[in-house]
Amino acid sequence: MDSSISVLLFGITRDLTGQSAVSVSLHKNASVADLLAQLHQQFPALMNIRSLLIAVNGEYAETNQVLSPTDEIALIPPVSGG
Amino acid sequence: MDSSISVLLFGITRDLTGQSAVSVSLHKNASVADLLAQLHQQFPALMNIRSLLIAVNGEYAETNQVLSPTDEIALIPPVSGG
Amino acid sequence: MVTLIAEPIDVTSALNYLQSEQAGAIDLFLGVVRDNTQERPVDRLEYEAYDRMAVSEMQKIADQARQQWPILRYAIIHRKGTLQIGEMAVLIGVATAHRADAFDACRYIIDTIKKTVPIWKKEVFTNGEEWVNAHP
Amino acid sequence: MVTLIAEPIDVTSALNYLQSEQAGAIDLFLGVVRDNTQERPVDRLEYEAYDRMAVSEMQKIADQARQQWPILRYAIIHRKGTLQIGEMAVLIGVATAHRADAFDACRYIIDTIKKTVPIWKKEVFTNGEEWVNAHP
Repeated sequence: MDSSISVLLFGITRDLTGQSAVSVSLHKNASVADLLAQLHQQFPALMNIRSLLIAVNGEYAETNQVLSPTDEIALIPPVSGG
Repeated sequence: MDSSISVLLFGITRDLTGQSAVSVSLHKNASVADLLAQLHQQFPALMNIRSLLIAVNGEYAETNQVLSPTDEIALIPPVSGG
Repeated sequence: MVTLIAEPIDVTSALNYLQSEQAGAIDLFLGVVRDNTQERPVDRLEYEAYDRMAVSEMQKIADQARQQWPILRYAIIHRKGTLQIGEMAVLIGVATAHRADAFDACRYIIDTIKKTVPIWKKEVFTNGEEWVNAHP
Repeated sequence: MVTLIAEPIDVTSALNYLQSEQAGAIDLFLGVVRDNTQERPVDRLEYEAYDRMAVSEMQKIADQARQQWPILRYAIIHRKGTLQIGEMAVLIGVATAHRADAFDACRYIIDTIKKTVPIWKKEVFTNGEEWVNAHP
């Protein structure tokens, strides 16, 4: 059973998609890797970005971490603060 | 023919001698090394200082530099600025 | 002290905060908006942050620094929003008893911030704009 | 800019002086009077300088630093006279395009000042006084 998960977007990914959050459809027990694959399929322009990480509830997540629909999920393009 | 040369004192050397300048009698063409020897003889308490350098006209001098009575000469104990 | 603010950075307040009777050395690093990047004239910078995570990642870096050096006080202040040339984007301040620790910790903090904190900078040129560091 | 002054150091003025449109990084080091040295309580510090030579030696160090790093602006300000705990004895500020140069040059300048500039510091304790670094 698929569930819809919301992903916060920042910086170049927000500009590329024109949205500050996108909804992604994922199967139950989907991992961070599954989410990234789905995002790349939905938004091919993301391929041009040097690296993409996922944060879950404000922490960088490993690719094998399983997502829950109640998590706060964010897509993190290469940072450039400072 | 001896000439008298004035030496500026700072920090611990000023405290040890109680003077901000001392007069030292030196033979003609005396060097920095001669001056240091004379100062040590005149003020044995200088032996307790970790190191002593001589500045001539505002520049650190080598021990073989020859002194002139018109030079501005200063005794430089270990610095501790900053 | 870790903050992410929209207003200009107040260096004097930060410095007052950093001072303590045990502090013998304070190193203050300021990151400022330059007027050019690889010779291309920059008009302004726009900083965007994932606020909650930016603050928690900066706090992690501060905590790591405190484990490595005997830090008496620290200040990490990052701007967000639009910055003009000459404005300060970031202030890192570290107060320690001895100077080597202040330099080392300050440098560690700014170097690590640039690697891990979710803040993004867009350079707005007179002829276009670009998210810094985003492309290969 | 190199100065030896009897009045308190004005950090804000120094910072204004250091800023330029090309500067991306400013490192500011402040040496502050601590309340203890090897656990012995310090009441105040007295700084004495051989003024003309102190200024020329500080200028030499600045010139050496400018040969080694691409420095846009620098400020070297040293206090003399009596300083209370918490007061700034020295400010070193270096502005560069990139941060590594600012850190390296600033550290070089303060490290070298401590070795070569004819300024002497007397620590006045509650129970005595001592010229720092004078004895073996």
